[in-house]
Amino acid sequence: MPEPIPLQWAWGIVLYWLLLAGASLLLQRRGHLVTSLVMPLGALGALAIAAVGVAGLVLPGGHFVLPIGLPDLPFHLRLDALSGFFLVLLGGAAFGVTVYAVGYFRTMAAGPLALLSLWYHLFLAGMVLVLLADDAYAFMVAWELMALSSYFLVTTDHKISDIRRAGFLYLLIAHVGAVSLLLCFGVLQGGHGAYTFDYMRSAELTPFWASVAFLLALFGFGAKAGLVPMHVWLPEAHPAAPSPVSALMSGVMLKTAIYGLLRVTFDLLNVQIAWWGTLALALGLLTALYGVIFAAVQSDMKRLLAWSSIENIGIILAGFGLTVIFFADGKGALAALTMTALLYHALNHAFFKGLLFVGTGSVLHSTGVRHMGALGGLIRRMPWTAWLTLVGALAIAGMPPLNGFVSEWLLLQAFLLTPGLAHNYLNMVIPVAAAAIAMAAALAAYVMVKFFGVVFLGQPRAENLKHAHDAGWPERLGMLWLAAACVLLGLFPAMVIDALAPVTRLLISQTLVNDGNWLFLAPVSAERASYAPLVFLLVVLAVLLVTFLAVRRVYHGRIRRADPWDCGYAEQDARMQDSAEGFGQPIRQVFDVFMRVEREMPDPFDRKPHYRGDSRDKIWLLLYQPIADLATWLSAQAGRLQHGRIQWYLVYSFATLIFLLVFTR
Amino acid sequence: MALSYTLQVVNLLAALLLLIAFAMLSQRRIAGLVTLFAWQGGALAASTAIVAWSTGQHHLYYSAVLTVVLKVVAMPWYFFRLIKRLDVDREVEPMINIPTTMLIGIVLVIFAFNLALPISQMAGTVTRSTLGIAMASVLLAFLMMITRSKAIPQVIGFLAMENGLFFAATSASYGMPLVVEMGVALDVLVGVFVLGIFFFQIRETFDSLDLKHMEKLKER
Amino acid sequence: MTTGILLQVLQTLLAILLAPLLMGWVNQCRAWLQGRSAPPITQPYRVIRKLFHKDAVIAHDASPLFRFAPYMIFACMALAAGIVPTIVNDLPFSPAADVIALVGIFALARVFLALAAMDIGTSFGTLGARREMLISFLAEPALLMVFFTASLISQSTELPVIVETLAHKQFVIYPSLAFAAVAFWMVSTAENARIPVDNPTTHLELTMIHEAMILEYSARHLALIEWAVALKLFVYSALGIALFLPWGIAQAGDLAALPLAVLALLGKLLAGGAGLAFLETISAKMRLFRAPEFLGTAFLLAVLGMLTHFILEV
Amino acid sequence: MEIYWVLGIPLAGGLFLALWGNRGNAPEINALFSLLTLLAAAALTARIVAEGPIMVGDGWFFIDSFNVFLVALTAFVAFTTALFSRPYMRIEKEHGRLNDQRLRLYHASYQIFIGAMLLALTTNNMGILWVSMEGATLATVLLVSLYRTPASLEAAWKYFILCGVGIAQALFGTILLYFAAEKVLGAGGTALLWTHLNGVKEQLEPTVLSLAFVFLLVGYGTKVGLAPLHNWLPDAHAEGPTPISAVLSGLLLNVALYAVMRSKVLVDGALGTDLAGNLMMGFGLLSVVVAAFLIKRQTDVKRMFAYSSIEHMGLVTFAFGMGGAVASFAGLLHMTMHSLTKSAIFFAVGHATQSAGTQLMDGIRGLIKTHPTIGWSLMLGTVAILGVPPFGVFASEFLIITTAMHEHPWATPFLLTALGVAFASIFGKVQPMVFGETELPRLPHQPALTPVFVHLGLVLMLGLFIPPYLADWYRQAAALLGG
Repeated sequence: MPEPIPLQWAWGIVLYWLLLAGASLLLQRRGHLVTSLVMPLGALGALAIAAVGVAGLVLPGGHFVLPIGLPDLPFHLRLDALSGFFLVLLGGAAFGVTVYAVGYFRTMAAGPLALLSLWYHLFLAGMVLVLLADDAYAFMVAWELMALSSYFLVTTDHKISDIRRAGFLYLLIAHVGAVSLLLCFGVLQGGHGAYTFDYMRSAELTPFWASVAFLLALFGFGAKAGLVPMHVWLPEAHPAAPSPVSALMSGVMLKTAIYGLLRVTFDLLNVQIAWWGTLALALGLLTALYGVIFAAVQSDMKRLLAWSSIENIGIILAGFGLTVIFFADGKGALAALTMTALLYHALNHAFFKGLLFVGTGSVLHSTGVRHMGALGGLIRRMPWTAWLTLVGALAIAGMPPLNGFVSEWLLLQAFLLTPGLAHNYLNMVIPVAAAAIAMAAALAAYVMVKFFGVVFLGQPRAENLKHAHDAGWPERLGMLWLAAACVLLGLFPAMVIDALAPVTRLLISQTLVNDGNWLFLAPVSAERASYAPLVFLLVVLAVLLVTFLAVRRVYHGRIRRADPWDCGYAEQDARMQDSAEGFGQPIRQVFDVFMRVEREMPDPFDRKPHYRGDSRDKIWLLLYQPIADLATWLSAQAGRLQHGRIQWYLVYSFATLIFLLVFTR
Repeated sequence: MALSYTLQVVNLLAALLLLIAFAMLSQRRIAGLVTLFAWQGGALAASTAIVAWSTGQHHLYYSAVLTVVLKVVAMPWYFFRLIKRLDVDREVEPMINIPTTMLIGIVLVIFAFNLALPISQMAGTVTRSTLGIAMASVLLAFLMMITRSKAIPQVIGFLAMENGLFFAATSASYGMPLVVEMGVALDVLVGVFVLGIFFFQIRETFDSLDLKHMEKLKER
Repeated sequence: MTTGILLQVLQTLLAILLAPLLMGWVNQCRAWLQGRSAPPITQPYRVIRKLFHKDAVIAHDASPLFRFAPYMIFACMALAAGIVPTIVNDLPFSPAADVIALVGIFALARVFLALAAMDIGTSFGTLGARREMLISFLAEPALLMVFFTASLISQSTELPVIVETLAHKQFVIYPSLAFAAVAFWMVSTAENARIPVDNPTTHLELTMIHEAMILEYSARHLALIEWAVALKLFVYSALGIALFLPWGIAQAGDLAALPLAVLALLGKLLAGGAGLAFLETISAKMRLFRAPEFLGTAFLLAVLGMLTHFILEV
Repeated sequence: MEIYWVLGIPLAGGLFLALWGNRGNAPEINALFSLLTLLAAAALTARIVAEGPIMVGDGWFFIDSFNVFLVALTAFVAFTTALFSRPYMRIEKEHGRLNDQRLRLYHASYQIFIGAMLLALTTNNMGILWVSMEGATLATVLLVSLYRTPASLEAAWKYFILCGVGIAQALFGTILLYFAAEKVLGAGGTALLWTHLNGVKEQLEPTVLSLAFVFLLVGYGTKVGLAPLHNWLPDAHAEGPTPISAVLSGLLLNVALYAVMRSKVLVDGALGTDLAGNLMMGFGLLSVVVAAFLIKRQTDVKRMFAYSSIEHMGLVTFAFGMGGAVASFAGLLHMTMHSLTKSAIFFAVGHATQSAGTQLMDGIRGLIKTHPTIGWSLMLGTVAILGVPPFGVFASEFLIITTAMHEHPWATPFLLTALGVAFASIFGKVQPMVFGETELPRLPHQPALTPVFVHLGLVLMLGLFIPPYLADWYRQAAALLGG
């Protein structure tokens, strides 16, 4: 077999990153070298990985075996279209983020910086290995390496107890998920104890065991992806991490879970059952709505973004559910459409969420504030950050002609094409699902207006914002890269979809036919639906230009600056703007049932009144608290065994002896 | 026919062993316990010797001698000294009251006999029927360890269990290989000395040998 | 093709020019119904012209976003007007954006308006923005569902195709469209800041939504926004027409039908305007937190429409 | 012959150190003897790897790949522990917790203990096996009570009595074994030789052996620390000096389990049913679950890791109980990994407790700040023992859990729960010890963390790459265990 070149490159880059990790460990004393040398090199690696991914999409995938791993189970690596696609996603997002990180971490102390760079590169390497692994052991090792390194990244600032708690919660849920993945692989290998994916592909599972495997996978990967109700760690952990890391975790790491789900469901399992899809769809929609509702009531900007990540994962998962439904129902074309949509959305989310997180990073860096109540008006102090973030915000809010709109458009198209499914109840479910998706999208717009408006617009809510400084050049470059990706992905959907074709062909042996051309995107037929963002954009620009010139002509263009009018109210000041809580208040009012609101009411005689309304989700109380209590109770019961009296211990062993003697006769 | 006489003697001794075991269960005074223990050792040694004589298993003589030296002479003497030195010889109420203990004991004996029945059938030794008794005395010693709340009685129970084991070895298969018997004896000896050191340590730390003081380590 | 482009431009311009007239007509009708003496139907034109001649007054620290927004909003509305078939049915531009994109365009305009409102950082601006987004997050999906019902019937999300199916295929009664129509009316009142959701004529802090957002605007910016508002009303009416009474819209290619189409359009607009005015007059403005319920109802009706389609018409 | 060296050196060392007393260089001598033992063990291992199983001293000693790997492991951990105990015991003495004659006792019995374990591993005679197990117990009893605190005395007492009683059951089991054997092999010494028994195991009387196995399992299981016979273990680990805790949970438990396995092989042969396997699976599962829930309520760090030892021993027992090539392989691997990791953890914990002056976890905070090396080794050790890759513990857990999933799916929920609870408890308690703010003082001596890093390095390596000869070695051993 000829050695697959791209795969070797990928492995080479992994080693290269490991090397960088080791190097940064040696640079404990020289912080500036880490930022000025190691991280840029790491960024190049990311770019190279993206290139490898492209190669994996176009070239025939290859695989080879490394001499490490278990004796009977060396590491198998494999590069196919699916992993190729996710490599592109990883590389593309990671490049921008790492470039950004070069500037972001410049001011960090040398020792922690070295450790951070160590874990950072291990994290990247781990994620790449997850995508390349072709046997259960390699996959699990990479998976946990990813989790562990990201845990250490999250707890970079471990002096703060909340961050420690967040990290703990994160690693715990990640580990439980990992164990269930382990069980899933145990099922998948179906008897003949071989753990390479090749064997699993060939293993014949009964529907029952297949379902068990799927459920275990859904649980395991869902725990990593932040699927409701396993999402509790996400809004804690993502904000806790340094912003570039949050960007990677939200943008890329969550997608590895999607990758795993696709890999297991469509590649390793050789039977797909419709109700899996229904389940996934339901969970996805729940997650989407839940996430966006809570995003709307957050007042910590990174937490808000974390919740919005949950929402996007929900949308992706809904797409996944539809794919399974259609595929199990033999509607290949539709399955291709939805799968394209979900992959597209995953790609988009990697970029705009990365962009938004690093944007908040810059704000955090120059103001030191995460709470939106103490921000505002930054568009004047830090225009670069503001405008680039605006691109991200519009994109994630699903505004044409940016990329967020395309994927949602595709998904909605899928809903419209559904009639005539085998199961009648599905035909009933689909419209409701469509409605839910639409509502989530609309709420996302709400969230983003709140986010951008409160942080960047209006009056500065605190004094220290007066001397906030804009991001430095590496940051700007990083953000530019991500923003450019958002725009381009939005403008050339037809090309992206062609690039996605190999993935869908690999998984469901069907590709999405584009009835249009490179300019027009027409998923099924031009008659049904079509969308041409480029034309769209050009026309908008044209109209803008015309209007502008026209106005210029008819209008003399004198402008007078004055105080804001505000219905003639004189003592207008920054404290009178909506705070983050205020902006979220209508949503809180509407969706009160889901939330547990902690309020701090101001005292009427307070000169500088302060109001705080913190909305937490009830799932913690409803689901996790009981579990914890149960565990405590059980351990209390177990504690009774150990009550210190030796006679009782003797009684135990005596009883055991007698019992066994009776039992064995 | 001589063999049957010896056999009867052996069985008699076995019965004596069991009797002593019960006596130990009901004995309240520590000194009394030690005496009983010595008697048990004696019975054990005697039966071993007789079996050795009757079956010509000469290595059994050694173990008989060993038993006499260790369990009839050395240890009782040692224990008496301990009791004097630590002066702990007074009535001790066991955790469970005596009659109940007795009842449990009876049940155990029946259980042990049932357990030993199938095995002793296939035993090739003349003394097979005593295997049940051996097992019973082991279990009774165990029961005694459970019911006693003082250090020394517990240890005596432990040694009584050792006696039961020896008896089992003798009755089931004319004893273990000599090396093993030696080793076991050595262990028992060392164990007792270690215990001796222990008693003093415990005594000087808790100024009593009552196990009630030693229930601090627990889950709270 | 050239004729197509010509018609496209023509129709768009027509929409842009006619829009204030519709607004004027509605105001007139309302005045009549309320027994007031009506302003002339051309009043909106005058207002816009007046505004264009004033000096712009802008708050000190207004960001570029603030000044850019009005153009953006106007452009979006113009674009929307370009998509919706009013008199002719073949629009070379419409394949570039289907109904879903249309919703996207409205959303884009709305987001820019809200952001601009928050830019100055006045209490009213943020208040208006918040309320606007609250209204929209229910109105937008409802609108989408309305479109979905139509596109499920016509198996397409292309407006021309929908109109084609509804107007020129054989006549069928679609119960689902009844639900959709009601929902559409509710949504459009909300989206166009009309009674009962909002009152375009008041500046009362407690109730205003749309007006609160544009308080800081003046002169040309305000003019553009007002025009955009009128345009929006026009587009919505055109949409309603296209979806629920599309008869008369000229089929692709036959120019002969054009004059008739224009007449039909005018007739429908007059009727529609009057109807809107009537409904506004008989209904009262509702409390702000009734609005979500109102729109929630609209949303549910739209979904019901889809369901009925699946139950009765598949 | 290496074997005599392997057994002779520690015993000689014990005697020598007993006489030599605690001169200034006693710790070094202790380490030196351990090193010699290690060398001898290495030589023995090399020979076995070269020549395969050998029988020495007309059948009194039998070394095959199963026990030689345990011999190597034991000698290795014994050596590293001796290295660790050098500075540790010095610091203890400076803190005035120990005096010279106690240190003499410590060093002497340390060697004796190692010797006893090696004897237990290498002997071919089930009786001698019993004797040396008891010997190992006796050697450590006084070490557990080395500090003479009430708690340590209590712990030692429980250790002695419970293990003594347990081991007595084992003796009864051995007697029954002999009883069954001498009908086949005839009376005399050879009837207890494992090789001979193994040769004729099919002919051994089933009823007797099943009975014998019960006694043996209860007996040796007490020393393995299987629930519900485990009660002595946490006390002994928590109260004894840390090096002893390290070797107790790192080595003694292995040796006890080794004894159980030797008997299991015979019983399986005789019965032909998987009674023994089922019993072991039951005990293993029970231990895993009970230990996991007990871990949750610990406040004392050494006690917590003691319970974690119970949990892992339960896991190994479960694996061996499942039987089969993969599971046995995994069990052996897990034994190794657990010994290395757990002893490493105890080293780190030892220094942590010394610097904090308490074993209570609330008193130990922010190690990373004052002692980065201790902090990181504790953190990494914990992560490793919790079965997070790429550390080797995960390799074995991977095999065990996946095998369990398709052979005994009913067991997996318990495993899942237990692992989850254990993870939550241990990690949740260790994290604040390592991270966060602190005001702990620095240690007077430089802590000896080389052993820790050597161990963790090995564990890491074995997680990613198991050398072929080692793998073969495990495979042969697994085959011996009826894989």
